[in-house]
Amino acid sequence: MGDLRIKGGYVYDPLNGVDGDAMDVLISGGKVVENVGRDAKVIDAKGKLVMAGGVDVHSHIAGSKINIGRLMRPEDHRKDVVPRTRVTRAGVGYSCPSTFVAGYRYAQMGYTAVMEAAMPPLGARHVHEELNDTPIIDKTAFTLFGNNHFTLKYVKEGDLEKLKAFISWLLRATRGYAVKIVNPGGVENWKWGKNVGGLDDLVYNYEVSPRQIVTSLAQANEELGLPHTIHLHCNNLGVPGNYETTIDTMEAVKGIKPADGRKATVHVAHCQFNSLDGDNWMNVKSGASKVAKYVNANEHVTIDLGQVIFTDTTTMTGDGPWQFRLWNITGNKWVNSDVEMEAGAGVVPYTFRKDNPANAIQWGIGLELALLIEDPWRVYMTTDHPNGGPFTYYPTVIAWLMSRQARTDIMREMNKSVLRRTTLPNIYREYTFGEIATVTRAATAKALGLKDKGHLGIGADGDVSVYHLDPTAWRPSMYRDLEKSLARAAYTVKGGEIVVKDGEVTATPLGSTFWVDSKVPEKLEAEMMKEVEADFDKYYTVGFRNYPVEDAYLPTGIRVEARGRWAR
Amino acid sequence: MSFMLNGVGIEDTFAEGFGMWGARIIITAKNRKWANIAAREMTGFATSVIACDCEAGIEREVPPEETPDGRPGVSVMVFGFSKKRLSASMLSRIGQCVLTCPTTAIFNGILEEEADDMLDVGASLRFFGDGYQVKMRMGDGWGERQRFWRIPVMEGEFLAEAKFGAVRAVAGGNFLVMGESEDATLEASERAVEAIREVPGVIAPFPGGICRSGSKVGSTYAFLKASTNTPFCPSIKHTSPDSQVPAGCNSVLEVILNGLDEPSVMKAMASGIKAATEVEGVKWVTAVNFGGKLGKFRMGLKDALGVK
Amino acid sequence: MKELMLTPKKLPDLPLEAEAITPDSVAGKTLKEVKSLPVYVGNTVQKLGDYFDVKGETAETPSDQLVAIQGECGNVKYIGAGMTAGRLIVEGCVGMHAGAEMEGGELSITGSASNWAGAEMKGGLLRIQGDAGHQLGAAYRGSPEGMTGGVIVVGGDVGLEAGAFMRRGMLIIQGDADSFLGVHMNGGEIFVFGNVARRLGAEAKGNGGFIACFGGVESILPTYVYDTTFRPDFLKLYLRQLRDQLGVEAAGEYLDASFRRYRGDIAVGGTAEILIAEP
Amino acid sequence: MEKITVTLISGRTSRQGVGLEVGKTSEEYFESVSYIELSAGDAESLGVGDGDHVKVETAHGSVVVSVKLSDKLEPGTSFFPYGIWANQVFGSETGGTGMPQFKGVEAEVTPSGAGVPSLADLVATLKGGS
Amino acid sequence: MAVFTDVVCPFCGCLCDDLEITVKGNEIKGAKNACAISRSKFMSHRENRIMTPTVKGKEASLEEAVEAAAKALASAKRPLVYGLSSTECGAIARCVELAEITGGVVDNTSSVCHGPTILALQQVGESKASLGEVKNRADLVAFWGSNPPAAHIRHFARYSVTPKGLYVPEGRKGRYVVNVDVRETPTSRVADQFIKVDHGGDFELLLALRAAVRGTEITEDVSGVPAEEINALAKRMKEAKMGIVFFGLGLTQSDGRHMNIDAAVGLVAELNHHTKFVLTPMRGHYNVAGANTVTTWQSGYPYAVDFARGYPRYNPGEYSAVDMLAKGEPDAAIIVASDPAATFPADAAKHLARIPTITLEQKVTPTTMLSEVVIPVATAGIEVEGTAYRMDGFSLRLSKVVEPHGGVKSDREVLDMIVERVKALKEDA
Repeated sequence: MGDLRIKGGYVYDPLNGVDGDAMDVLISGGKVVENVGRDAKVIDAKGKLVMAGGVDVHSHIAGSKINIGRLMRPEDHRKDVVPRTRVTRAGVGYSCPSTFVAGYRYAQMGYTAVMEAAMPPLGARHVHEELNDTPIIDKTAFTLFGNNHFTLKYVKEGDLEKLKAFISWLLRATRGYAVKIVNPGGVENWKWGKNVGGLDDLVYNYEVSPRQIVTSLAQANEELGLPHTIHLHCNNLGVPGNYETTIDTMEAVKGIKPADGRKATVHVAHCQFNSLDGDNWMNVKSGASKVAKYVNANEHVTIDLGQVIFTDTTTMTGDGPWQFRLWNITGNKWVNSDVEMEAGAGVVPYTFRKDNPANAIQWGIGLELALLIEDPWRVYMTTDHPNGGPFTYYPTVIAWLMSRQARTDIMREMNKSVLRRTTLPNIYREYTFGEIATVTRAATAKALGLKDKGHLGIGADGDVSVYHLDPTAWRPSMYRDLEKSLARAAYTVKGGEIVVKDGEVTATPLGSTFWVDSKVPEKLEAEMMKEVEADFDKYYTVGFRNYPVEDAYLPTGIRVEARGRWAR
Repeated sequence: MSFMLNGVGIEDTFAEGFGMWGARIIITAKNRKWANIAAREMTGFATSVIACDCEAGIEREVPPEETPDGRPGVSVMVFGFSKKRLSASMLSRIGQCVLTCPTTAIFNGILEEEADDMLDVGASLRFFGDGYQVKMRMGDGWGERQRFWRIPVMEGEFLAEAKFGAVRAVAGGNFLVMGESEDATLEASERAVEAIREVPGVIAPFPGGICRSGSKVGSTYAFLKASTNTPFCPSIKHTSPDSQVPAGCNSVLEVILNGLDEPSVMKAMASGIKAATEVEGVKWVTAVNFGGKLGKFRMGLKDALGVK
Repeated sequence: MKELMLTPKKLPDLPLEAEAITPDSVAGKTLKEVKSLPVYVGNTVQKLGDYFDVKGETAETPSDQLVAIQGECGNVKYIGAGMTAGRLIVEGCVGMHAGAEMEGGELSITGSASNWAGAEMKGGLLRIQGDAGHQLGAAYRGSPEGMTGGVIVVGGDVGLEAGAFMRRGMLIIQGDADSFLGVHMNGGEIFVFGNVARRLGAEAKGNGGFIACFGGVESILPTYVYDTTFRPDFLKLYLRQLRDQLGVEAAGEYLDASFRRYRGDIAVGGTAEILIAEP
Repeated sequence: MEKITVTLISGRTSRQGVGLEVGKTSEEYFESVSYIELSAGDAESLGVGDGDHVKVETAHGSVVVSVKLSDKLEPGTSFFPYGIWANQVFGSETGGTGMPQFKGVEAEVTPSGAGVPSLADLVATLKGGS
Repeated sequence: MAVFTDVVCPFCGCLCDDLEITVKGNEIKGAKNACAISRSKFMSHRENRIMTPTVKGKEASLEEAVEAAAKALASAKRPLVYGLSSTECGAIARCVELAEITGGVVDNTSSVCHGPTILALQQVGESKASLGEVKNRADLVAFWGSNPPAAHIRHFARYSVTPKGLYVPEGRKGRYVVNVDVRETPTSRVADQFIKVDHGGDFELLLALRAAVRGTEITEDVSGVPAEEINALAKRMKEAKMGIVFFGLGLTQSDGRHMNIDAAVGLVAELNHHTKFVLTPMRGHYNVAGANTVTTWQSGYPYAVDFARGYPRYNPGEYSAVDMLAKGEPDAAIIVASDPAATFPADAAKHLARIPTITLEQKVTPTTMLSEVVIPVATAGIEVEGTAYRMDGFSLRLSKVVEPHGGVKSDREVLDMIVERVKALKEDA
């Protein structure tokens, strides 16, 4: 691959303090460099918007959950079919895109790295098989820990050391990247058809509380020095009044000392679904301002939005009891999938409607969170694809963030008295391009500890997006142009290779899969393994030695070392 | 000023009409008997909004081939001062008098395209079904779109169309028939009412279509809104200072009409007056008005009868 | 109405997919353009003119367009699929998906239709004088809504799962209906003048939906409960419409009939009705 | 009796599984799938016993197979192991689902003097297209 | 002598992963922990093997056979790719790609086994769990139209009936086992309760049970099952701590097909208002779940996928192999790891003899006997590594314990060659 000069674009690179300067970005050997050869290929980016490739901190693109979504929704695929081209494979899109199409469409929007946010360990091999069929973008997968038998066991025993050893081993065994927690304790209880109602409910048989699970995992996570904080789907998701649980949860991990190099100790995922105020779906209102107030005052918290889009989509979470509840609310088809000893999942199709008061409020909450949380380094743009809506709507969400008029125009189609149950109509803030670059790239990469991503400094990965948009001439009234240009990048460059030109995919390299290698002392690990193996033989249906994901599934794997005190 | 019709003097004046909201309900039943019973019940105590909640009357009997369900029917019309009051009256009257009446069903009598608004009577009526009501739909994507409610009742099911067309209607069409005797005047008025029945879109809400006690606005008694129509009472012709009863007239009856629009009311007035004048002993026909203070419609008898 | 006549030449052995045959796609085009409309055979794209003689006139708008096909099209799929207006008459049989997702106008087939005729229909009138295959007017796999409007009138018999997941509209079957008629239905009306096989109305929710059977029923599911025998006034409205506007003469015979009323499917807490005419 | 009507159900057996893994041309496989199970009562009505040949005929086709007595089956039900023999009598109509009906099919069974066709015989029929 | 432990068995959907395979030289000498069928598969894997590719009955080189296959597929207007379920996922992925580049149809054996299960899932969903959930928690286990001893021999012992689990420490004694079937089977003998249902009466019984679970008392017999038995079973199911229904082809292949599963899913979903209940299809071929899984992530659809228009379309009954063959549509077919000539109704199977059929197979089968091109391949899970998906949807790594017999290539390798040649031929065209 030759050198590349992306010439003269308006560059937004907040990590390096570049805010719309017209400059060149030079790439050689897949990395951003200071100089390139004379024969470097030139991309004329003059008058165009240039940013690092997008980094999605939370999405569902691979593994059994999304594949159940695909499997159960032929009606969703039928409305969005993708024919093959000379370069690309055929597939389907919309809320549950096929693996190839997911890769293409992210790249077409200028995204070059996407985090699969929920990987059940037993399904890890499946996740990696799908990731290997997801072209162009780099990926990671977050391993589910919050309802794992061994997590619960070590939390119950109060053995933080073995918990750390277990986390290290399981991340390695699953080739996972982060500690994901979904409805801690609730999913285990769901295996008896029950749930937990709050932070201090107890998990059957283990007699531990969600609070203990979260704080123990957070403590272990930080002591191990994992690149990302715990990634948390709080209890009571989708339950009116749950903002209190959310704030309680944030508060619970406040005292934990963050790993070196960061201030955060918890990432609260798709916070919109967890910022509801009110007592029931009739009087539900936004709790976003309360959550935002807490986040503004507490540096140990980061969140992503889980923004709602008004469309037909497919909800899928590791939160089995919530999906059961949603099935009862909607009567739509319901898939539940419990995973022995460790996790669960549910999938239910859902349509967000402007004329549904609860949906309108949820829509408002997502944007309120984005606009009321002052520090863009701690609030990230997501739709929790496909839960709030397909990721292909990101340009629309960005338009709402950057243009009050865009918000006003859509609010006109909604019930005003309903919207008054949010503060959104009174919010005037509009994001700048620099802030957009932050919430979609720089801050997410930083939060994930992906050091070479999300920025364009020397040594950064050569992942760049160039858009047909002149940021100096753009005004918020032009939000439709913004949407159009963000949806189809002028160029997407991945590892120095042009993969998208004028919105069309031109090349389909296989991106990398990052996984975390975390170390604990060998003796500790051996002790833990002995216990794990014993329980494994008794309670799993898969042999202990057949459990870890083999190297064959990581053809483009990249090992990321944790920086805890035992790191080599 | 006046003119003659069939030898009867007609005063060149106008009936003063005023606006009301009107609706038409087709009541069907197993047979004419039950359709008529329901219609009579439903239109009872509905002569004048002076003291009734609405004005209502039977428009005509509807033969089976013209009703939506092919059963004998009766068309009734209801008039109220506002859509809200009309709706409320329809609801209570349908609820008390039709829903309760064996074998009946009700259908809207004013098509949506001809209506000024659609009253969602079914929206309230259905709750009588206590959750067991069933929405019946016709014409989705093909044919005429219609909605009904099927409400379970002890006998079987009460079928009610969900929405009823309402129009800005005309009330207060009238004429006075004056004759030399009570008999002649009554017969002439009856004939008039019969003739009016033939005119679509009009009802005469008073007993038998006829009102013997015309009223004027106000009274010597402060607590009364209306009182007997002194200028037209023959028995006090000479004691009342403003009597308008012509010589030779010993009885006066009033025919009062409400209709879906002004032309229908005028047509009905003309048919009625013509029929009345054909009776021996009728001397004089006039109409009541209040100099334009009551309503915006001035329905001249000359215009109605087509006299230049 | 302007009439365009299509006469099949030698049709291929493989199914021909011809969603191009609708008033919508021919209106406003020249005959030459019509002949060039794409049709699909296996993995190849061909032209309509390769397989059909095209004569007659095209109209400005679909609503003024009559398309008449003279000849057997039993292996031609998607005829009239998605049409929104105008008339389409086929003198012969048609293949799968005829009139699928149609939104308006009239599609009239003198012969029989294969599976998925009128699937997920939204509006308009689909007449099949012969028999219809399986999944008549049904939801496509996975879709929660089958017919959402319009009327299908079948002269003959129909296969499995007719009216599956029906939400709105009418399905009239003058012959017999196979199993799972109106399965999962949640609104809409089904009338059958022939015999109905078992499992009709399985898992139906209700929402005003009913199946009226005039020619007898093989059996009623154990999850339907018998309520009463009565003469429902509301049915008279439909029957008159069937007789007077849709030419279903048999409907007139049941205006004063008594019906046995069953309600279910209680397995799903449903309130749908099965009405069976008393002999 | 010359003829009985049974409801056929086809299915796997562990023997058939073992046989097919040896190879479909093997004797084990032939033995494991070229028979039907009949209840003692049905066999008695037909006057056949273990190993006798019968013709199985449905609306879709017919085949000659041997008889195996079953003490578990009730009269009127017959079990036919999956395989090319069974597939001579099942139809290809799938009711728009892709799945033929392999269970619960009405069949007539009559005693037969003919031999049970070999795998090659049946493949030859397929090739003959008859 | 080498002993391979933790070997995954490539026969049925149980994917037992505790086999110990003893190999001497390049020969398998023992298969410890294997069931009878598994043992037969391992021990007889070298018997009756096809050793050389053939084209129109004549021996050919691999390249010649691939060329003949590619030509037939590249020039076909309606090629069919079928089978997929008894090979590893890499080969399955190539099958999907082959259908895509030839504008053909790809279908797998699920269309004639648990395709109806998928149709039902697409209608109403499914409450399921991994097999370990059953082992650890289930105190009520129902086998409905399924008979594990015939086709999933170790299922009882490993997952469903006898194993001691975390919350079922007493094993068999801690579970109540119910069997519903039209006939007595070895499963009925193991069960605590056998419910004999009339032929074709499962659907009614499932609905009645669901109604009973909802609180409606059943008052009449349904499908030959007494009302009181239905009410009692409903009560027992509601009172279970955790229950599971394992259902088999007794539901998917009998009258009602996918609607039987729909009703079973509905019953199980309903039970979740009272306790925890799940269901799991007893999947036959060891990687039929993988065929569905891979096809779904690549195309969006699990089987019966048509690429004629360049994008995937889905419609079982239209693009499923039996229907297409019965209608005589395909003008070329490639069969991978399956034997449709033996497993399809003869009426459908005979079309394969009329068209160029290419078969990748280890042993002689009726399908190879009528194929124009036959290419011998190695046995996945014995001679080739790869991924397979268990009946509950979780995947395991298949082992290679011996070198391919006669040096034949794997399905994946042969398919790679065919894909490459088809691409080249299509480019030229």
